[in-house]
Amino acid sequence: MPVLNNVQAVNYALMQEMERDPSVIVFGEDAGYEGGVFRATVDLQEKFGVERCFDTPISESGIVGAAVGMAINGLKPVVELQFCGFTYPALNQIISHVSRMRNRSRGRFTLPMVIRFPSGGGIRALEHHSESPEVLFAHIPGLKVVMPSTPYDMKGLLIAAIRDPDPVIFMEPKRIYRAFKQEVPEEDYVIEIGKASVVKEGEDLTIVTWGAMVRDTLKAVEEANKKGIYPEVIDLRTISPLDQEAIIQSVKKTGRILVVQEAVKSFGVASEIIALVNEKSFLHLEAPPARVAAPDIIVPLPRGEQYYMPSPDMIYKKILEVVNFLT
Amino acid sequence: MPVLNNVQAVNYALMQEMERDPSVIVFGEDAGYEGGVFRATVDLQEKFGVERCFDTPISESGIVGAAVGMAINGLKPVVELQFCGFTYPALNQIISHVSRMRNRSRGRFTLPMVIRFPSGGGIRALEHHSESPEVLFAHIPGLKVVMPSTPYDMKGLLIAAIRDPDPVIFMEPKRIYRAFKQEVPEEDYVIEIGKASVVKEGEDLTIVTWGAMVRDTLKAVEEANKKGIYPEVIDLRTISPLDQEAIIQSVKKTGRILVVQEAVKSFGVASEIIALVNEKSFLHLEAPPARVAAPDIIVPLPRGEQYYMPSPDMIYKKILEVVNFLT
Amino acid sequence: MLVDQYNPFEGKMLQILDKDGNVLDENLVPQIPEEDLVKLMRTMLYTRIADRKALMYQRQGRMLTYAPNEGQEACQVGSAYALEKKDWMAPAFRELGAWLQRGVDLKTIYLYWYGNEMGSKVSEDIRILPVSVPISSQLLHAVGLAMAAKKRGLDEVSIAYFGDGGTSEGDFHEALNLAGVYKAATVFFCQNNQWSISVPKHFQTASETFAQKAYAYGFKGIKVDGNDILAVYAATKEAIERGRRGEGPTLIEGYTYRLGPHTTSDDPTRYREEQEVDEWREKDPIKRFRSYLVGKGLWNEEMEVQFAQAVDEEVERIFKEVEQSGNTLFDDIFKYQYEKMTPLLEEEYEEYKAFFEERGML
Amino acid sequence: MLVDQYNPFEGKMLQILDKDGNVLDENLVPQIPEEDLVKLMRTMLYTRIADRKALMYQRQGRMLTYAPNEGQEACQVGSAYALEKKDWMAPAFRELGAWLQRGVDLKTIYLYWYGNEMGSKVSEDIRILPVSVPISSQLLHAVGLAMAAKKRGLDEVSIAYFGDGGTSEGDFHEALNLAGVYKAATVFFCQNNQWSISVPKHFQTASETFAQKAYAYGFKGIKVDGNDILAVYAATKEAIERGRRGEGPTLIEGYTYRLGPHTTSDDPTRYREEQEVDEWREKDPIKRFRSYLVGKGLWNEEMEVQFAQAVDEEVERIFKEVEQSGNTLFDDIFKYQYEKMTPLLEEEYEEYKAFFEERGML
Amino acid sequence: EGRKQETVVTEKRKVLATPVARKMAHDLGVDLTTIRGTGPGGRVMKADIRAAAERPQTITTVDSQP
Ligand SMILES: Cc1ncc(C[n+]2csc(CCOP(=O)(O)OP(=O)(O)O)c2C)c(N)n1
Ligand SMILES: Cc1ncc(C[n+]2csc(CCOP(=O)(O)OP(=O)(O)O)c2C)c(N)n1
Ligand SMILES: [Mg+2]
Ligand SMILES: [Mg+2]
Ligand SMILES: [Mg+2]
Repeated sequence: MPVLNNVQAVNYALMQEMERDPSVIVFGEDAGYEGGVFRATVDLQEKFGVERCFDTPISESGIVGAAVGMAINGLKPVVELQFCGFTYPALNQIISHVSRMRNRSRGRFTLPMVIRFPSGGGIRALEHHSESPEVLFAHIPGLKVVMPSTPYDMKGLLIAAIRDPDPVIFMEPKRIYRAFKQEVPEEDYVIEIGKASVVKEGEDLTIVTWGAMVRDTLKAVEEANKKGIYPEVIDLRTISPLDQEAIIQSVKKTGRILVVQEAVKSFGVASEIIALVNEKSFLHLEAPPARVAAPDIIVPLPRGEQYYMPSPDMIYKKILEVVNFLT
Repeated sequence: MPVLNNVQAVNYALMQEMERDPSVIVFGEDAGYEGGVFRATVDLQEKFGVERCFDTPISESGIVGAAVGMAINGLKPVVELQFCGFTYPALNQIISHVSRMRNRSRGRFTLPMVIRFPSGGGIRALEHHSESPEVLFAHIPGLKVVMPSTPYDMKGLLIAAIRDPDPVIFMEPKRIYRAFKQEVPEEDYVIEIGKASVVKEGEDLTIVTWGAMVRDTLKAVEEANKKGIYPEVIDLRTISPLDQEAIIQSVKKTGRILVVQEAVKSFGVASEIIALVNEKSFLHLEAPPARVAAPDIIVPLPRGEQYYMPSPDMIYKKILEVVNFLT
Repeated sequence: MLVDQYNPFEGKMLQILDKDGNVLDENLVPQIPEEDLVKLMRTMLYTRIADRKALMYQRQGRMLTYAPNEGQEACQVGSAYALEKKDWMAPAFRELGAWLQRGVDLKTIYLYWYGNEMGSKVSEDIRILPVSVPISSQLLHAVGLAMAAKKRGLDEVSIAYFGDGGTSEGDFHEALNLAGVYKAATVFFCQNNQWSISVPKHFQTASETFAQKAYAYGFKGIKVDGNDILAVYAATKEAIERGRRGEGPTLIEGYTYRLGPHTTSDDPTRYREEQEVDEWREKDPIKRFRSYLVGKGLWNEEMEVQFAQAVDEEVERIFKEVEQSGNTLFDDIFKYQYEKMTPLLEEEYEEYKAFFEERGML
Repeated sequence: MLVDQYNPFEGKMLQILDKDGNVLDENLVPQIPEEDLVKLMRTMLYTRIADRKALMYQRQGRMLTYAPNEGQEACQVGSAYALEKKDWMAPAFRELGAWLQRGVDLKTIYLYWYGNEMGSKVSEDIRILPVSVPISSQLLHAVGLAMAAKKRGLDEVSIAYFGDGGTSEGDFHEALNLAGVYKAATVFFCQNNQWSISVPKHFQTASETFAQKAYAYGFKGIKVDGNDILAVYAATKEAIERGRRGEGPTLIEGYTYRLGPHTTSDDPTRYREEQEVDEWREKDPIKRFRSYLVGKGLWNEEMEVQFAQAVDEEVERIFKEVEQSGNTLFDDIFKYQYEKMTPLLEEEYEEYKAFFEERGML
Repeated sequence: EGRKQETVVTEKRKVLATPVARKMAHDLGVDLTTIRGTGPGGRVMKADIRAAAERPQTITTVDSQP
């Protein structure tokens, strides 16, 4: 079995799906000849030719808008937007068309397309390269929003996203693109979109998190374990639709919940999870549902980023707070 | 005292501020000669000349981006985007620049500008004319988001927004532009941004809402009153920053909260309010915090809108549910 | 080629019929079978009648917002006539004539303006995208349609419609730029009807013409008299053929006029002179084509009266059907969000359904 | 006017010095005091040294991502020299030369690339906007700056910098279109350095030149040899004067080359031939200007050695200061979100402060 | 005349308790407003409720004033 890191898993999934399905095409800024600034699309052009993997002008709205037309006319575009912060010029196409074409046309025109981009901070990058905009997409009906955190999930979810008959926003936590490797099966497999994974079982509280924060959470959990505290950790994997069942079932067991997100705190994904828990498992709550998130400020440049990114230490502190809350 | 409806109050505020402060300028699509498709900017061009109130090309990113430059160079632009659904092409300028210029330049360049637009549904309009995108703005650090619901508040908050040294997203619930009139003082006055208003005192539960839903909520509350139930109703007026104090204080008194929003349910403003209440007044909660919102679907065209818009009847039903919980 | 002969930078505009329907240059008259000439006339008339009636129904409070297209029939019918069945159309929202020429039934179109979602569901065998309200966003879809065709080895061409105001949006630029780079077989049809709601065209751009904007993208543009259906057809036909031959995109500026209000919510007397409207009435595309056909002995008053009366009745009948169609089905507003409802959506669906059922609203 | 003489549609490019520094046409040589000629040389050299050192520091792991501008010194220094103090500059992110010519101290610039927020705080008396990373978004700010000046009765001009790739964005279009409509005194300076990261310029647009794109907006564009500082200056100067006289915007395409990598994260050998780089090295803007000055007796090797040595030391010293500047202050990341922290932010500030204080991190 | 019957008038008093505790009180038929919480800040703890449930109801709401 190949041992791959996250970005290699993306590449692997693309490679296999392009092989399997000639209607899959890949494009974006520097995504063709160069293989992407993170090398996620490397070798695809060489292997499948310039018609199926190609470079585009710097034109995010154009990339997404053209993909809409292509998806209608028989292709399955998997487009790369270069960074999370450069998805914004494409938001009009995404919100006004990508999410709506099926509904608008009463099912006649559907958009089997994927919009991929590296997301999140922690790579000491320039401004706009460290954004966590997942909630902006999650709020939009008609979209699905996915963010895997391991090479295994990356491959299985990307294949699922490409095969999904509906558009999928596929966010890749760039901080862990190369952070670790994992065995990834050669055969093609699919991880169901909308299913979270319990990455660690526990009794004392439920921690829900996703993307790069999964690893930081697990570090904090290790510390907690040393103190005899056993959190259950849920890696969302899909942000929209939320896996309600997984979350609620766990909270019913533990009575306590902490949501860890890299995005700024207010009006984020964590809030929705807490609202949901309130609606579905209120009477099981033994402590106030809590959040660890970035403060409500613009992501600082690298020399200030350490004050911004939620850290294992911060998560650990919050775990204690939630667990020690008396009822 | 003039008796004005909401859109007249907008016009009145603009008129007075332009009179008072020559650096205030107003522009947008059809906002000049014609006075805006809703007549919010009517008579301004005639009164203050074409340099201070003018039409623009159909170019939302351009409108907002140019306003950024103007604000840096000594003006106070108040721009109109024609409809909520046409704010999306401007999101890149709003998220990447409007919200950040002060921080990026460490306070050297500031943006005293206002982005106004009619928001929400219920006017039997075409697609994209009925959006409630407030959470997309509220999640962005560096922005303030305001949505008044009465002519009095409209004037006071718009004046406050124009005088605010920072950018304000000013959302006007178009459904109630002409729904009712109110006495509006002639003198100029300011309503503090970030302050909610308790529009109805009560003991039995707290209802938080904003924009056009305030009126529908009050209708439901009237019904509830007939049954001896007395909700406290908070009109947020400002969505970001949230008036935590007003909300928490009320929940501590009532022990119950219902949030009513016109936007789709998931990942919306209501979720944040519920998360906040959990963090700040958890032990006071006697019932699960609840939401009335639109379902997670694309706003239907007019002949389906009745199934989408939260109605007084739905709010009333939810009031009973919350009040009767475990008692 | 016309696109070379009529360089917009030289102030040229392609015109074949003058405003009285006289042929200006016989060499330019495109080859159209007589039968089709009559059909084009009928479609223009049908468009005009259905348009006026829609406006009337709206004034009677029976139709919702409607965007009239009186005056732009030649632009729409003439250009759409140049398409083959396999070609794609990406309209904006004022394209009644193009929809009808493309074969969409009026009931569907009326349903849309009646506020019923089924109005966006065009029958499977007609290649037309739904109405696109966000200005110029549909241009990119047209480019994508053509790019996909090329990649799949199909010789399908796409056409996108938009207005003079539409040229100001970033998406206009990105679409034309991409089409240029990838040599997409897309015809960009700009209906320059002189106004964007209340804003006159010279406030949209300082460019002398809209057609010349093509040259910023490495391809050609041509300005045509948009009230002359023969000119419109000739230019579009050439553009489509070039696209089909792999010669890339073309920008066509149809110089025309919106005789009615922007939409039924608009009062044009607030921003433009009656005199301007009168001048353009003189250049009416139907009047002009009628004279031409009458001159050729293909049309006469009797035919017109008879046809108009029949259409009148048909349109009335269709509209009554539309009125009886009632509301969008409750199920339908949930059903098309995704191929399969998400569990959350399913829950909401059940909750809302119960709510409305309880109240006898379903 | 140059802008008329050098019509980009006719394939013309303004060049005053050939690649060996010989004057091609004495009539074109702009009036620049000798003292200033030497200053320009010094600024270009200073730019080159500071640029190379930044790259070196980065390779040593002492600097973060850096976007080199070797090869583009003439475009930047020459155009910025044409500005007056009251004029505004809206840079992208590769404008080291322009920043220095404008009078920004190297320490500030280095701080930015060092990842310290204070690098965006330019001293109050220099009219330059912070680095703008989202491609072409800053063009609109430049237009707004000029529009505001006009409305306030000031004769300030603005200049915006962007790359060949920058012309593909919707914001490029909207900016040029607005500038045309409002006759904003904005100079759009496109540094066509042939590449957008790994994508060659002919994948950005099918347009023959970037300069000709101006004609889509009703104003003029000119292509200049971007490695010829005299040509760059002459064209920019004219554009600024025209802007100041109320004659509106100009688009300038500086035809140049990025000799280094896109940024320090980029490996250009993956996508371009060494030979291409070598050819462009021959056209080095500094080499060329040096020959010109040497020919005029204004510059010699000794001066250069001496100057370079002094700059070398100065830059080293400055960078050490930067290295000692440490992290962004904790307070500062909260302080500038709004004029006054919101109550919520205040709370978060206190919470985080306590957290980091507890851990000795403040 | 003489000693009044021992009664306590309960006003609608706000109680601090977690949802779990509230549920427990509900299930055990304990009126939370009658319990003095022993948790932080007067929070009514599950233990308090359990204790209250185990001891006989000494506190009742008043039906009529003497
Ligand atoms: C992105 C966007 N902005 C604004 C609008 C509102 N709007 C609808 S039609 C219109 C004018 C369009 O003018 P033009 O493109 O000339 O087309 P016409 O209406 O004349 O056919 C405007 C501004 C919109 N639909 N989409
Ligand atoms: C909106 C946006 N999309 C993508 C990027 C990523 N990006 C940074 S530089 C660059 C290439 C820019 O090329 P060009 O405009 O020619 O300028 P150059 O780098 O050559 O100076 C890209 C794609 C970005 N910064 N902003
Ligand atoms: Mg128009
Ligand atoms: Mg755009
Ligand atoms: Mg470049």
